Amino acid sequence: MERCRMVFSGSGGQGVITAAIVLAEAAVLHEGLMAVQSQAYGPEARGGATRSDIIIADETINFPKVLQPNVLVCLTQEAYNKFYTIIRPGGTLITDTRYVKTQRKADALQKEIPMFETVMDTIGKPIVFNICMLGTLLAITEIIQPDSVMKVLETRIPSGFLDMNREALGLGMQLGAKYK
Amino acid sequence: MERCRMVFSGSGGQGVITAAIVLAEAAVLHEGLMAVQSQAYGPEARGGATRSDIIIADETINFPKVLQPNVLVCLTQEAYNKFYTIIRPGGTLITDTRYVKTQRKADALQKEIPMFETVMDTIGKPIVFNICMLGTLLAITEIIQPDSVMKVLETRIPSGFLDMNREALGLGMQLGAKYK
Amino acid sequence: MAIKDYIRERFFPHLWCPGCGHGIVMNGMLHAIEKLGMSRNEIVMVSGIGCSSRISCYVDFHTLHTIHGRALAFATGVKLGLPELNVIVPMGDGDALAIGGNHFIHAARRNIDITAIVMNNRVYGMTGGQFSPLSGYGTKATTAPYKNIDHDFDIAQLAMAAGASFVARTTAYHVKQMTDIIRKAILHEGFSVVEILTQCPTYFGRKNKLGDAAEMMEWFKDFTTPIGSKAKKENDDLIERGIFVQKEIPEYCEEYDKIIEHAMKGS
Amino acid sequence: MAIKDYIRERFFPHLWCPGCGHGIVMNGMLHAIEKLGMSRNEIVMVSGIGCSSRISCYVDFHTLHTIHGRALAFATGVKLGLPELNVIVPMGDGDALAIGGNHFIHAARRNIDITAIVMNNRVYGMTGGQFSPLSGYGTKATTAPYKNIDHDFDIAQLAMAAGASFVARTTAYHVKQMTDIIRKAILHEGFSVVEILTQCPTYFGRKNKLGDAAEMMEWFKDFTTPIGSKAKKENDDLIERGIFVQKEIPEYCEEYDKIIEHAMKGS
Amino acid sequence: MDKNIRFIQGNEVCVEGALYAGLDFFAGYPITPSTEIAEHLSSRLPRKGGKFIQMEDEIASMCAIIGASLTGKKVMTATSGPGFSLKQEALGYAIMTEIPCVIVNVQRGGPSTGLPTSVAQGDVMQARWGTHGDHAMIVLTASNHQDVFAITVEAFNLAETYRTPVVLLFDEVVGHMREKLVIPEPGVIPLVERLHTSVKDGVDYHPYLPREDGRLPMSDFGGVHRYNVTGLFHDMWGFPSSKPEIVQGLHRHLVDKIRNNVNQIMRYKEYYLDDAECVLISYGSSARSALHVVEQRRPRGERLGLLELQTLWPFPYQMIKDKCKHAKYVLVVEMNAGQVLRAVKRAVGDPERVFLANRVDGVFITPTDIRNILRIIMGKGA
Amino acid sequence: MDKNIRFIQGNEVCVEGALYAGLDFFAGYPITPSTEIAEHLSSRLPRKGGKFIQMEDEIASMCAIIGASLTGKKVMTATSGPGFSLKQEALGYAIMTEIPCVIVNVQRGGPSTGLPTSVAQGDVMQARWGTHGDHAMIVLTASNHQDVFAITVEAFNLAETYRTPVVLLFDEVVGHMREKLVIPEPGVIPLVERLHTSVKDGVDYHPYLPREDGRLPMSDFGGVHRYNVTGLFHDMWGFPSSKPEIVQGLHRHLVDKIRNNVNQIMRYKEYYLDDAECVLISYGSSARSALHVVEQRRPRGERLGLLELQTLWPFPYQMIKDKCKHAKYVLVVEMNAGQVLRAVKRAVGDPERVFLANRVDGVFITPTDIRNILRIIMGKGA
Amino acid sequence: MAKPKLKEHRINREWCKGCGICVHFCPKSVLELDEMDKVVAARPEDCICCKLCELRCPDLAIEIITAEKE
Amino acid sequence: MAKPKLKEHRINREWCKGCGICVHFCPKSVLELDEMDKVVAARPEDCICCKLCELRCPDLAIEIITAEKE
Ligand SMILES: Cc1ncc(C[n+]2csc(CCOP(=O)(O)OP(=O)(O)O)c2C)c(N)n1
Ligand SMILES: Cc1ncc(C[n+]2csc(CCOP(=O)(O)OP(=O)(O)O)c2C)c(N)n1
Ligand code: SF4
Ligand code: SF4
Ligand code: SF4
Ligand code: SF4
Ligand code: SF4
Ligand code: SF4
Ligand SMILES: [Mg+2]
Ligand SMILES: [Mg+2]
Repeated sequence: MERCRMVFSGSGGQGVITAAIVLAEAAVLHEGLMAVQSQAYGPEARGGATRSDIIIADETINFPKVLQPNVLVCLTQEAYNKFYTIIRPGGTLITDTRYVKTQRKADALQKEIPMFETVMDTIGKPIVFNICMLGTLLAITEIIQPDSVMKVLETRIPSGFLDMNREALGLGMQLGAKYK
Repeated sequence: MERCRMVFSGSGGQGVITAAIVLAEAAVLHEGLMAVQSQAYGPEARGGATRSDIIIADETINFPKVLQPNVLVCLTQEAYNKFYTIIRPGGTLITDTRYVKTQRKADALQKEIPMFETVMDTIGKPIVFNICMLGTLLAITEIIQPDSVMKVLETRIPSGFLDMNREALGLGMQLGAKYK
Repeated sequence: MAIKDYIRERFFPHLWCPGCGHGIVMNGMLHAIEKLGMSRNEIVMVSGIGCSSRISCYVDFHTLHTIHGRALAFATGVKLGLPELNVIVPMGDGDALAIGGNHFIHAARRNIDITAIVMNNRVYGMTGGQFSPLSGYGTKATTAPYKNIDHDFDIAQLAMAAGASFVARTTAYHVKQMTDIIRKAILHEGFSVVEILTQCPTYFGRKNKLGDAAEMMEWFKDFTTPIGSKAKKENDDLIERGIFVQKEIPEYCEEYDKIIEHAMKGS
Repeated sequence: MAIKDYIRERFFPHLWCPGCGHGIVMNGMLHAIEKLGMSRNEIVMVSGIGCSSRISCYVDFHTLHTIHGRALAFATGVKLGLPELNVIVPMGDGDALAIGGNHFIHAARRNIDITAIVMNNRVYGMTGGQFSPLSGYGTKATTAPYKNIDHDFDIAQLAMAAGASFVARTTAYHVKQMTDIIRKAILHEGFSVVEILTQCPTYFGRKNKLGDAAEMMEWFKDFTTPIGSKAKKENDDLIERGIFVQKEIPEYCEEYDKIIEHAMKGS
Repeated sequence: MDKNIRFIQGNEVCVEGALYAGLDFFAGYPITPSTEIAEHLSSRLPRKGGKFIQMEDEIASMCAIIGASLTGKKVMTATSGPGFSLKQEALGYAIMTEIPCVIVNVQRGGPSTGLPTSVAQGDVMQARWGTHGDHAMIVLTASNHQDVFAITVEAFNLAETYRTPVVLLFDEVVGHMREKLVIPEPGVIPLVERLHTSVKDGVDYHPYLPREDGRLPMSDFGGVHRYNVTGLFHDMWGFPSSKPEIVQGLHRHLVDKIRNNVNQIMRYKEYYLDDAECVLISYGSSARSALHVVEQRRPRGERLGLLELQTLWPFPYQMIKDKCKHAKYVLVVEMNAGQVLRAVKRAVGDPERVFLANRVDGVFITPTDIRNILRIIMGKGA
Repeated sequence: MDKNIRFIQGNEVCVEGALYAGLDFFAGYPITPSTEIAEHLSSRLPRKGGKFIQMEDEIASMCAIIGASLTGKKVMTATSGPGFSLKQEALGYAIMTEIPCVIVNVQRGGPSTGLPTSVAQGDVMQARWGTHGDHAMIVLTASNHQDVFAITVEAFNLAETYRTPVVLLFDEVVGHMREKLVIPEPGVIPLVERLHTSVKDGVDYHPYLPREDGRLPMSDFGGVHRYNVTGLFHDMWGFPSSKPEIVQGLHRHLVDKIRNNVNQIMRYKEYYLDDAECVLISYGSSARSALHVVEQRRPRGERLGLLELQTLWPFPYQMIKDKCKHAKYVLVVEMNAGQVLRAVKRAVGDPERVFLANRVDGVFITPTDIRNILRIIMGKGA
Repeated sequence: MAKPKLKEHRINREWCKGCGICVHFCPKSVLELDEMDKVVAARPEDCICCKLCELRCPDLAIEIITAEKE
Repeated sequence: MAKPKLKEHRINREWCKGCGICVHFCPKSVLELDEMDKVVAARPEDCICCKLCELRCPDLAIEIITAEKE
């Protein structure tokens, strides 16, 4: 496979870091791939835009940071404003329509997707927004199987919440398929 | 003048360190000489034999310690036992008859002098034993003037005690003259 | 001067989480200073490291943001260096009483004229929610996943036993009392300690299922009572609020001035 | 076993000055241990640095002579490492309450089963007579040539405020009481503090013109009184002797064992 | 899915390594970016009957692990910059008393509070020289999770073998990033256990008399041998002594037991060194960027190689000299002002061919940063 | 008798020097062999209206002097080994915040409690590298009372000039011995006073913006300029920043202000170097033994010379290289395992001609010790 | 002292973090969070100018501006 | 308990530092310092075996050896 470099960005409460970890962990544990995940710490991360870097590849990853992501996800305006310039030319930029108004500048496939809206309309719980985002991403990039993500979620989430997460992931997959 | 290296030794309460400082200070402040004084610190010094090194010379003194003293004063048996071997061949070894029983071994002029006894008989105060010792030493070595020592004592001792100290110094001078 | 004149507006909005009690303490402190009509140049604020300690960046005084736990030692140098300055030391519970406990009791013992304001959120906020010496037996924290077996200090008791001449406690809910007590503490000549229970909804609240900031403040309302109240006698679990001690004993810098006077005469 | 069997005779006579009260404390401690009939292998003595701390070289237990002020932190490691050991920590007033004050209050707060014996001679003996946090206002010392303006701690008050579950005070004069209290302190399960006023004739005595060792001990006789005595009511300057507090509260190592039990079940 | 495969942060890897090595006792005080080590251990240790204690500060933490080590426990503490500075006095005590323990310093930007959440490698010299008085130190590091695991186990092994504190010097990137770790089955990495004395009860035991092979058997507190432990210079029974011959003997012993075993202690990895014209020397997370450059450039025919140091102290001067013998250029890649650079210069002999690619602004050093320097030194223009 | 002549201990000479330099504020905690400094100052400072405070420990002492310095005072603390280790975190704070202060370390035998009352020079490397994170340090020393006085004054001058902590690294022999001191009249040694900003009230003052000449004017707490002081990386107003360019700028500044001024900071003395075949390099009390040997052997035609270092850090590499250019042998004389030796080896370039005469057993190094080594290296047989 | 009369709830929307403390504790339920989680004075007419909202705001984001009633 | 009968004042002259504490506090003035400043039992017949000297000696230099009286 080709090395995939991703950046997930958003605000503290949106669970972008969890999504990043789940994705990378799924790749490593259930698909035999290599992955590195890292994230911004520090006071800036508390108030402003959180960021997590993920690299997935089928061989050793040395340099662990993402300078120019193939895939950039921005879930807040602030995150978008801060990061949209780093997208790798020709990469995929995924934004959420509820939170982000894009400026058509990046040399990238820009996908504005109503993920939040869909989650709220269908499930009604903002807490699975990040999992829906993961589903969307998986549908678009096909980087790993959604099943692998579900296996990770099974070890992390109280069983009572699993169905809701599965639903959110599926919702994302459907959305992603539309915007592919 | 020739460089004079001295070691005063005894037990904590006997004032050998004070005597050493007074002597060296007198040489520096009142006779224009150079002097270095140092002493042993540490737990050993608390219980056992105290030691102070003095070097007096008319030129810069670099190495500040005394390895082989020209003049060694021992005021306790323990001090004598510990230090008598370091005397410079041909040097002067002064001991107090009350406290020290010498073994005739050192290649030195051994002077066993009843300093303590004389002080107690004449003045009756053990506190000036060390000053009497200084007087004895000055008479034997003639290294500096007793007046210079008195000048130092004047700055260090409450005036009420000066006479007693002067007397002890004189007593020592007389004793020293006898044993010269 | 208005409250806004005492702050460095360019650093706002500040870094504290939504609903963090530290902001309420800052608010109350500024109101107290405003009431005292103090000028910004006569106040030095010395802080350590922690969420609470970040306050020194936000207020427009002479500000000294030091190292974790040592603020009172720095403050002692500032105060003794220039006793005419008003030295205020806002501290976190960890800062003041974990790593900084020794400086705390010694500043109290010396009775040096410094105002220590302990922002007690019962957790290490800055480092992400570990238990502190104030968390209390049975609470949870990132380093107490089963439950905390460390007993907690009673800050007021400790300060009094160490010798502090002004000791008080209030909460982020009781803002009027807070302002009033801080004002008195600043006026007091000697070491003054004001413990203020504040909420850290992000860590202490979440880990211990205490709800949001407002709910944590409700707790302060419900589980505290004025010193010596009847309610306290009926329910010893209630935490007392108010001024525990306020007494005149020789202040360190003044005593030192006497030493100088004496020494200068002597020499 | 006889007292002599508890010591390392080859290091005697010891290094302490003639009449130093630290020797009396050692004597009393050995008598207490002898009465308890403890074996030498079940005792660990942990000390810091100071004249008082040198005691660990003289007694034939497992002995850990550490660094200045930190003995209780080392002792905490030893105790939690092997809770079945009896850990005794003799400390100087400087060691325990100047540099070591924080470890002192935190060990008290945790209520870990360690016996801290504070040999309070009100001075830094080892370094040659500087004032300590126990010297007291108005005393003299090599670093207080005019007079000391530092107030002193009340060790017992501080220990209690910090959470110690056994707190007592006695003096080098009251040797029978001393032995008895040390025995009880060792038996107590939890953090116990025994403050023992001891004389340093070499520095504190000389600088403050208090006479020789015996005269300093006379002072202990004359200026102390049993806790709550009538004499105390009449003369508040008297220092109280006896056991201030002795209570059962959860001990740290036992609590930790419960955590282990719980965690092992959970996993 | 293999249950031994984990996807975790470097700090947690360190925890796994320590537990694998037999860690029983941890004392610490939270500080970014090392805190996760304490957090994980607070939950993991009691599950295996071990002890976790959060002390009042870093000094107390260091003291507590030394105390616990004397009861026969394998012990560790973890901190970063400011806390590591605070531990220096007690660290010296562990050196002097020869008590096995492991100290983790997950470095952050310094000096002082510096940049608590950014990456830096500025504590290399401090780890060697931070405490007062002559002494020797073992300081280890690693750049990826599998190595962090192995080197953590190694740290415990070396601590036991040489009866000495061992410092694990990680950095924020290694500590915080997540990647794959395969936990080896028990027994795969050999463990060095506490060497207990075979001296029987009633026979004189010398806690400070090295055996023929240089090792010093211990006896746990509570056992049949009562001895003394002191930070003063001491004789073979552990009692204070200021006799010059004893002082000198102990001083020598403390320094030589490390210095003379540099070949046993030395851990490193090499990549493409055989024919390397330019040897990159790096360690910790910066070695990842260095390796990235090497692997990227090799296919283009550039004869780059990487020597990744895992033992920083004792510094493997001779090994480095040998490895760099045929190199035209040596490029040290690190995130400080050149702390390993100076040792490498000393090692290679002719400092003129040694260069530095570094970064000191809190930003992780990139392959581009390294390539830029390479371009300059290899004369391809700035 | 000249009232300016004194016969006192080296520690008291340091007190006299500090008072001459304008010391106003001292905070300390007793420790052998530095305690006399505190003791004398407790009596001397209040006589001139200055302040002496005995804090609860060494950490608090270091913090207190930093606080007092910000009120415009000239400040000092004094300690030895263990206390110096404890001060490292706060020392780093003074470096980061650029606050002038003087720290005396009267060295004793180490590591750990070591030999509290014996002589050693084992803290040379620690003085340079003891705190975490990259930084630079000024470390001075002297071997006799007249120089101890002068170098103490110099320490205050350099602290003010470079807005930095300065370490005075003495040793037990220098600290405790008594010899003659002639106190210069006021004005004979020039003093550098606190440079106050000339920026007026209401105008933006930048506490961390160096002037053209590199100096940073200060404004005392309580004055008209309110600014922030923090141990975090910070901008020119003193407010925290993690912007890479600001971090890098401050990092550079902290290191370069010292490193680029090595020639201004360098103090040394030379004896008979002009034609020296063998250059002895020494410092502190061991330089006295070295000088003894040189002066004793010169009359016999042996071409010995002595280079006595007074500035230990920043290390004067170039100067040493120059001075040793024509020397056949270089012999470093020190009381540690060779800490200055390693820097000298680096300085002279060809380490083969550099030798060590040392002593690490708590005994003061003697002329005989040095002569024994000389005999060996000069090929006269062991 | 004259009873203060409300002139304005001065709200700094940039600074307000929507914690809801002022809303929760307002004795007259004057305040509400809007859909952007910023505070607004929904029922200003009920305000009794007790200023508790101002005093309790951790973000200094709300100020009660009064005109003194004669 | 049987009343103890004195057998011996066992004094370790090597350890005794002549501080005089035992002498000062002996209720029966049994003890004295000799000319070498070491303690001696000058009036052993007066000794009531209270052992206070033994307990108060900082140097463990004096021990009261008793034979239990029947
Ligand atoms: C020497 C040192 N140790 C540890 C830390 C890490 N640290 C920073 S703040 C803090 C505790 C914060 O808790 P508290 O003082 O209660 O303040 P809060 O954040 O809760 O307001 C810790 C442990 C540090 N900066 N320096
Ligand atoms: C870190 C450190 N600071 C200071 C010292 C010096 N020091 C040794 S013992 C001591 C104080 C001793 O006083 P105290 O604890 O009261 O014991 P005492 O000698 O009076 O029994 C001091 C300051 C030290 N050894 N280590
Ligand atoms: S973590 Fe807690 S203490 Fe820190 S800012 Fe957030 S709420 Fe406040
Ligand atoms: S100096 Fe004081 S405390 Fe130390 S041994 Fe002597 S009398 Fe005891
Ligand atoms: S001033 Fe009082 S009544 Fe008015 S909005 Fe604020 S809290 Fe409510
Ligand atoms: S209290 Fe302040 S920050 Fe919170 S909602 Fe009200 S105005 Fe906004
Ligand atoms: S046992 Fe009692 S009576 Fe007898 S000598 Fe001792 S103190 Fe005196
Ligand atoms: S108390 Fe002990 S040391 Fe003192 S005089 Fe009596 S026997 Fe000797
Ligand atoms: Mg807190
Ligand atoms: Mg004491």
